[in-house]
Amino acid sequence: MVILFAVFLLTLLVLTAVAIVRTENLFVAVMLTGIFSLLMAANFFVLDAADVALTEAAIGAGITTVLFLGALALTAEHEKSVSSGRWLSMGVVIVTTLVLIYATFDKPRLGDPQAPVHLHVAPWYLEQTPEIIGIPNVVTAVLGSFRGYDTLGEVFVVFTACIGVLFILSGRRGRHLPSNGMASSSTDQGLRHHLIPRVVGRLLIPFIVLFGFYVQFHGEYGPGGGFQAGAIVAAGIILYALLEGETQALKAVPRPALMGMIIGGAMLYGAVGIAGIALGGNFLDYSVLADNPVTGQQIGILLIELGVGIAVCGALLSIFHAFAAREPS
Amino acid sequence: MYYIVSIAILITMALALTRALLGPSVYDRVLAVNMFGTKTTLLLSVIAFLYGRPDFLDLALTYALINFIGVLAVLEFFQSRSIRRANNRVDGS
Amino acid sequence: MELMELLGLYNYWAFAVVLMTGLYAVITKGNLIKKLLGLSIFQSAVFLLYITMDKVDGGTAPIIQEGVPDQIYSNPLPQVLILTAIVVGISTTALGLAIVVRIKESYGTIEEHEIQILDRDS
Amino acid sequence: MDSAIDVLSWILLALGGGFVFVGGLGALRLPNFYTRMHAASLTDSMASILILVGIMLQAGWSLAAIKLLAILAFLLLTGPTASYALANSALLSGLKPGNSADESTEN
Repeated sequence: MVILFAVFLLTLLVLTAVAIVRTENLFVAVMLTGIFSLLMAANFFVLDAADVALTEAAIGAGITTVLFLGALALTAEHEKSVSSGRWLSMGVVIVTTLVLIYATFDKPRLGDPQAPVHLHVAPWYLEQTPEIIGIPNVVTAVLGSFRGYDTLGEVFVVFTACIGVLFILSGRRGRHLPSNGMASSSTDQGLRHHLIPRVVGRLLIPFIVLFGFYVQFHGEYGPGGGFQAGAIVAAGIILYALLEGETQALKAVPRPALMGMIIGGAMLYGAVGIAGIALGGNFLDYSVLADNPVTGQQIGILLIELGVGIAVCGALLSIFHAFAAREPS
Repeated sequence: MYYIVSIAILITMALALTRALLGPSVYDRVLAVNMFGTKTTLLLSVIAFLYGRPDFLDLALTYALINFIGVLAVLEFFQSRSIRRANNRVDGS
Repeated sequence: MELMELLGLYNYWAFAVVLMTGLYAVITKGNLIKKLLGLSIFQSAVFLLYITMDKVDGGTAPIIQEGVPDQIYSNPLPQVLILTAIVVGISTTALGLAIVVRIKESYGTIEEHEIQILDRDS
Repeated sequence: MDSAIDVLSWILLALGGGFVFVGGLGALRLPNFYTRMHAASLTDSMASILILVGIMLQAGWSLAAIKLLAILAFLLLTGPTASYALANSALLSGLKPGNSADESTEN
């Protein structure tokens, strides 16, 4: 029965994707991307991936929309339709789709327990996690401990992307633009004149941040972890910036603090790895962090999840501020 | 019973998506996105119970908390756009 | 049973169509933001493929429940890969958007053919 | 006693499903933007109350019930706020409320 739900949701997903590509109004496309993300999260949840669904929810519900709208405000809202070589590419795309669909007939069907993916390391992870690490959430265990190198790499990709955005956008804006001090003061007031969103939003911000901390520290026992928590806390602070204006949000969390968060989070992760070497183990081997290897693993995962959370929160907020601080040409 | 509720929610999601695709104004689409968000929250809560894993309600809670940031961003977008247009008119005259 | 076999492949078909829809946007659309939207659709399709592979019949999310000894759990590995990829995806999309904003400031347009004309003229 | 609670929760869930569906129908079929928003936002709140209370009765006293209560509280706060924000931005950019069918175009 639930598989039929999944089929229905996937059909809606395909329709939404086609609509995003077809529409010429970019604002509409961004709104449809919101629906696309909701459908993806629901699909992930139906397919038993609660952690992934939580990540998609935390990122897709607020931050993606805010970033794309920020970019639209700085560029243009409509695309000009040019159709050069449209039929050729349509043909190529359709042929490739058919080839891909033909190839799926050799794939194991959805949920087949004998599929090759389920026979290699996955059973080992599921069996050994309670013994080696002793936490219920296997996804967090694999993310933090078994594949810690991988996650370290991903954190540094986020770090690098954030530095890239800051390099590109935080310089002085283009020379041919008149600097208009009045415009900046009148546009950067957020939604201060809208009483209802302001009251409700300010009421919700503490809950959002609190929920972020819950997701951060409950990640060993339920769906959650550093990536989701960082995104949720960042969403809460972005909400504050929307309500009170961007400068006000920078007073609450100033730029140096954001820089400190990005660097500190990534460094914390690396430092835990080096502490493993210093105590006589391998890089990112947490077993040596405490007398009992299981406790050591748990401490290690807690610390690196904290590092991930801080770094992701700082990176997403810096990216948001980089877009929000720029004046449209 | 959970199935019946889920089916009602799924059909309504399809209706909301139709509204989002038809338009005609951009606000209709924002409305559809907002509706879709509430429906997803409800669907996730129902499916969490359907699966017998109520600890997954965290997901619905996330959407309940941060889904309206998108709509506020839209309000902010339109507001600053209208202010900018007013400024441009003043500058141009 | 035949129908169930086919339904079991539906996820992969949806993946193929969504993937190619994203690719179509990337190769035909001249607007740079539209290209980035296409790219993120493409990316989401890949996420969908990975998450499809993690499902096991009768399984549940890989968070071990106490007191349920014979519970089957879905595969945690694809979930780990995609979980990090989603956050990396939004960061790289933001990087792309930043470049688009700078292009708009330097060229005054984000349409590919207009940029090419401007480049040729200069 | 248990069966009475069961029956009550099924009734609430069924009503909630009905409200969800009616709201979707209204959002699709009504003639202009403000009427559509009216249909969608009112039924959203009502259906959330009915469905979540229905599930809550099934969950009994547990952490899940408290989480459901939190979800309900946040939905009831954010839903009307989002509707307000949306109506406000529609009004700001000059979409006039009226009783005629939709005459507005993409802007």
